[in-house]
Amino acid sequence: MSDFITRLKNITGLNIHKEKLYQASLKVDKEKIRKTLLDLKKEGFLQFTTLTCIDWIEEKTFQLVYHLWHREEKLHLKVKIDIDRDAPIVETVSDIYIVAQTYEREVKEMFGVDFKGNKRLIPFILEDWNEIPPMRRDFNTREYVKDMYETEDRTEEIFKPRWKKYD
Amino acid sequence: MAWNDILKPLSGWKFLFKKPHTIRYPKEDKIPSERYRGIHTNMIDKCIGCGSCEKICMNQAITMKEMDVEVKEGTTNLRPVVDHGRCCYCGLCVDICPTGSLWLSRDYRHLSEDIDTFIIDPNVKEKEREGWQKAPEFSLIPPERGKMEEIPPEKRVKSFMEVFVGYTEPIAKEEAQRCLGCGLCVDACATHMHIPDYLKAIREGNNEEAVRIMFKNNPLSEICGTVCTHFCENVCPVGIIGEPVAIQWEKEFATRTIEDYKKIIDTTIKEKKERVAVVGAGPAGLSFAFYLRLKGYKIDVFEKYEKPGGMMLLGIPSYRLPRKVIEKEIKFITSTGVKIHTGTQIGKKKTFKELLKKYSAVFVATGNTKPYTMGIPGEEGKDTLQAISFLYDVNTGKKIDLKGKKVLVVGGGNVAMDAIRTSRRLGADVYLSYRRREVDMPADELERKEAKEEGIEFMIQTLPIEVIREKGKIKAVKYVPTDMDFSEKGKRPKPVPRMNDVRTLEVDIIIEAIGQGPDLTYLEQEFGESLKIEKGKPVVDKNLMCSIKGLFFGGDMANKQNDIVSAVADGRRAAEGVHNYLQNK
Amino acid sequence: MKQKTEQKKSLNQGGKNMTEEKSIDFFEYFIGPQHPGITGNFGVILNAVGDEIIKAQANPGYLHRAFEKLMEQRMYLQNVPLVCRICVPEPDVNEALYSMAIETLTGIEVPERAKYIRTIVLEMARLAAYLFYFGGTAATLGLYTLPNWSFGDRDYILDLFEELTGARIYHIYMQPGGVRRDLPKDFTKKLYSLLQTLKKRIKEYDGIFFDAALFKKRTKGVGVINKDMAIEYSVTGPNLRASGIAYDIRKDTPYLAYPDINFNVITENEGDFYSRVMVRRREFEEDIKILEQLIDKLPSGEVWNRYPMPLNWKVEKGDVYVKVESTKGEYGYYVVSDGSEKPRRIHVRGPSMTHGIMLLEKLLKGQRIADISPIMFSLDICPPDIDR
Amino acid sequence: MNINILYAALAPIVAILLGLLYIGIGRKIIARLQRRYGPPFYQQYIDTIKLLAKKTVSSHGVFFSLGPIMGLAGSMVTLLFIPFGSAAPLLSFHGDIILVMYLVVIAPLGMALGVGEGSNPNGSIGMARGLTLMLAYEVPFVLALFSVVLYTHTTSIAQIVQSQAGEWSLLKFHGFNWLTFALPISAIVADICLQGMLGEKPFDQVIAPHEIASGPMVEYGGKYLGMMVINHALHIYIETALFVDIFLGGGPVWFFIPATFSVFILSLIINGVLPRFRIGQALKFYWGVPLILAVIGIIYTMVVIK
Repeated sequence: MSDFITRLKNITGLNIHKEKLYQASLKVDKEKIRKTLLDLKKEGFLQFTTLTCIDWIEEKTFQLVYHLWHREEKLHLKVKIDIDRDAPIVETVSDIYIVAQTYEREVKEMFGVDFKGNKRLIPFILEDWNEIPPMRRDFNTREYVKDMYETEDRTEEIFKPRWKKYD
Repeated sequence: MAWNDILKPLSGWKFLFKKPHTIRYPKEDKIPSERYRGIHTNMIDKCIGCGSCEKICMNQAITMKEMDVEVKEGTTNLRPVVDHGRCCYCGLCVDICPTGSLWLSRDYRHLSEDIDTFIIDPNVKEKEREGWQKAPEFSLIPPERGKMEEIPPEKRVKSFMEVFVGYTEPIAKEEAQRCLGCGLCVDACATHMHIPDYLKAIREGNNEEAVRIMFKNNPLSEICGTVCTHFCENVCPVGIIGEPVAIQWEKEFATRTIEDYKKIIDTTIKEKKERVAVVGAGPAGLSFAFYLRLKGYKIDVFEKYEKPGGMMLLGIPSYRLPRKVIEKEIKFITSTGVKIHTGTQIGKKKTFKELLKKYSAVFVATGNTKPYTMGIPGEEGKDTLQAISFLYDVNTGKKIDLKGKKVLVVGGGNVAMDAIRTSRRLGADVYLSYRRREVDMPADELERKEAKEEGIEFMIQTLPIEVIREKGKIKAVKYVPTDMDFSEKGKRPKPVPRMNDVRTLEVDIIIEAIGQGPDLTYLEQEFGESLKIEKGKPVVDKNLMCSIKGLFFGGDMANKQNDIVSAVADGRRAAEGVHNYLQNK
Repeated sequence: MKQKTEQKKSLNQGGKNMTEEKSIDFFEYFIGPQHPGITGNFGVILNAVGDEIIKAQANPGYLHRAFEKLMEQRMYLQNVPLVCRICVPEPDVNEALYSMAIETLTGIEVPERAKYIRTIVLEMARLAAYLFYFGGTAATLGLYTLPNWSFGDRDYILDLFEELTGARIYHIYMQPGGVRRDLPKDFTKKLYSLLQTLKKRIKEYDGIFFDAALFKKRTKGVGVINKDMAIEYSVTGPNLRASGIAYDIRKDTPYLAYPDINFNVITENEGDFYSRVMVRRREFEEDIKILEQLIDKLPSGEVWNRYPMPLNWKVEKGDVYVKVESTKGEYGYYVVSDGSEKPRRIHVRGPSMTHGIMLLEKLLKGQRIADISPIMFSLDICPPDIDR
Repeated sequence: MNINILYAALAPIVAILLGLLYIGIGRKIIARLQRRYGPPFYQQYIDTIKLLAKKTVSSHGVFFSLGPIMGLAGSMVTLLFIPFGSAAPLLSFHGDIILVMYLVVIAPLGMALGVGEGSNPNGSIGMARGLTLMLAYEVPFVLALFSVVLYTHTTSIAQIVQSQAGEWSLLKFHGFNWLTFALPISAIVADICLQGMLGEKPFDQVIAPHEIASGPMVEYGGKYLGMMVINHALHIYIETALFVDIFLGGGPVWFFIPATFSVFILSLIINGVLPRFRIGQALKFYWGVPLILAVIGIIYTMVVIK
């Protein structure tokens, strides 16, 4: 696996870090994602495993992680890009990996990240959704549930220190 | 397509007369397995109401509700009530429950049209059809506390250096993780220090915040971290399954990381005109002075001895409480503007009445200075020492040589422990006589263990009856073994001496450490009948004010616990009391 | 969510929508979310001309429970009872994956015995899931005898699960560091005798279903996924093996006790409905062999390595992707920790996300209405893990 | 009072009770095959009474409501032509076998009318399948009947029954007069067609729960569903009775009920262990082997008569 990573580094010129288990990670610029994935597909990363979005709200970025799998070399590669949280637009990879279409649909819906060029960014799971995309960190589920279903939220009560009476 | 394949499916009909594998409920019933996770059951008497189940429950299915139960020490009247509409039957509450009172039964059926009946108060006293139960080896709370480095006994008996080195940061953080955050310790602590809060600060690496939280309730935190009766650890629910959280050592760790408290604790003071006098610069007096000073009053502390610190300084040997710790704390307290007049004994040159005239209020915390004696024949003499005066002599630097001498210490409290270990350090062979069993000893378990390690012989269940003297010097002690009488329930067992089995032990010196009481002679002389005294202690109200207006009592002389932390608590309470009194005057 | 259901219903009542704009007259046909031919709450919107489908559109979202969001708000241990609910027929892979991810992040070692016990649980779950699959597939073809048999046999596995873990479906048995309890008395004996029974039972299934002429007639050549298509659509698991590609995570990147176990990777060549069923049917026997080996090799010792008190447990900063071979394909968890008491992000990669949306839509095109449910079932789509 | 009116009133009730009983016992037997205990044999009565007692919430128009009634009426009329064992039917004349073939179709057609009004695609598909299936099994079935008519030289069901009659008693069995023995090939064809008529697997495409969610029944509820269940029970009785009358006829009344039940059980045995055909496959199947067999049956009959 390590040999393959060095070879891959030489061919593509990408800075790949080997990590635990069968994984390696790679950070590229937002603009280069299409080129990188095209290169990697040529190198034999045929399986598009999944696409994850992580909301780093403190740093005002969304991190997109493209998970690719090389069947022969047994390498799971995480390609990470950072995009601006306020203008989340990135180019689609659904023409490179056809299944990415579904994952992009999901990320668009859950995080509001726009994928330029994806032909099918229609609503996926949610419908008639008027709030901010729900998987963003600033979407407060407890508030939403309170308004929607009039249930009580006891989190504060549970973790309220009982010894406040001694203050 | 073979003919065989067309006809083969008919082979299924051979099951026509075989026994089906379904069950005809309710004619037949299936008993769930022994580990089945069914409906909650709680042994309400065993439950201590710590609320860990409520915290671990991911669905908020468990609510702690106040119930009509007997509240013993270290328990609350809260008991879990389970909403089975929300429960997911994961059993995490069972696995975290420190007492093992909560378990899941094998029952799983509950049918009702009323939603409220699904909220079940699991109140069961007898076990029946137990399902998922707590297995001690799979308890979610780590049972062992973080280990602390310790100087070996052979080395430590030779000097008065501190026995414990203290926690290092990683261990302290790990240890602080074991806290359940139940707050039972806060109830138990005399000063109600917010223990879970500062443990949280410690595990987050924020020691300054931790110390700030401590000083809200206890200005002698470092001293309490070093020597304390730690009622908090005694009630800690983690102690039921293993060793309790090392709250005292955590406190010691956090305070020792701070060089100067002045830098981190906000001590800006709005000055007030009133002046308040404090008699006795012990823990009670110092904490009183600190908190009242923070409220803006001008404080004068009068101390009989040359150095402030009271019993902490004079009674506790330096291998347990290093002197620099006391100096650090007192330096911080005086830096707020508290004035300490050392070498000024009230009652002799100045009287209490004078103080009352000069000051708006007077707080008296002179402690227990009058030792009790055994009252046995041959007791009086120069070589029968009182533990407090003995320790006082040692701690003030008086040279006492006990090398090669045989010392008998009588008693089982912490003072006795100090006496035996100090004598041991001075080179004596030490025996300890205690009339009850070892488990009944008021002294710390840790101290007992260390004393044994240091080579001190424990004579458990023995009672000295006579001191044999030769030419005025002690030669031997006659003593008898005792039996325990458990007839009085709820109280400590009574020792019954076996008078026909008299034994003798050759000793050179006897040190009595059987307790002490307050010395109220000066007060009685001055105030006479107007000062109410019961059982040798002045009667005080909830503000700690006695029957004379403006005169407050606190510390060992007014409470029953006779330890530092209660004294500190008294000081804080009295400060509140004095403040209230002066505001409403 | 409620609104959505109502809306869908009203559309459904509208029924035959002859659209006038289009040149071809087709009618819109809704399958699901409440439909006996569907594996759970999942819908497919079909445009059909007569009996032939010209366009299919997967319509998930009826079972969206926002687990990924919920997990961000719970402490690490509190997620253990939550993750198993992601996929109902095979919940244990979720527990195993979540535990493995946390172990990889924190570096907690798993005792050897716990690894074996976990593998036993996973393989038992695989048998149970396959029995579920056989029954479901037979039912979509109209044979209701097999589901009754196989669900009954599955119950014997569930009985053992109950004995081992205290629950029948949501076991909540694995936790970071190992498993929650040791094996009960005589468990391996009982398991062994059950395996012998199952070996006989699968032969009886053969007679009524797998060898039956009508079954072959219905399934051969239906819903073909050829090799190229399988790779293009990132198909994993038994569906990929049915297309002739020998790929099994248990063999390629072995986890838990699999490195010590000998087993064959089963493949079929056609890639059609029949191959997909038969791959699983043959794997069923292979799994029985794996379980027998596991029982033989089971070491003794501890079953759990302690982690810090769960209420105050902070996991080191980092991210990790772990995966296992489930009956449905590659199941993966991507856990991102920011060093606090709660996970930053847990992404669940269910195999149904790839199989259930684009692949299904592609396969359904041109099929008959009668073949919709069988094709869906043959792919072993588990809608709960699409929605999460 | 005319005895005929009594007959007309009693026949449907007996037929419905018998049909429901057959379904109930059939469920029990299938349950045993599937390694279950199954519901009690009288479950079907309870269900039917419950359904009839229910309010019908939704309706999609007049024909929607009329459909089940038409179906039920058609079945009841058919019943008047079916002999109950050797007992003669209420109405009997030459050519009634042809009339029955028409009347049997009324029920599905009535249903088609109602279901079509309901405009649920599942129902429509189910009905379309039903009519296609009818097309499939009618052809060989009519050919099989044709050979019977050829053989017995009569088009009256009562006379066909009479032609098989012999001396019957508890001790003596004279079943050798059955047309089954005279025309075995036609009997087999008719039984295969009966499987389709009864809608048992592999020919249950009409209701196919996993494909079209119970097809025609999908929109109906309450009383209408109850009527459909009754209609189904009547159908089971009529079709098994028709088969028994034609191929196993001539026996006394006490023999008739076990005979019809046996025919029903025979179809259940196949139903229990087979999946279903796709509708196209079913059509191909019926127009394949059974059709050829039916033709062979006719040729055989012609040979036998000569």
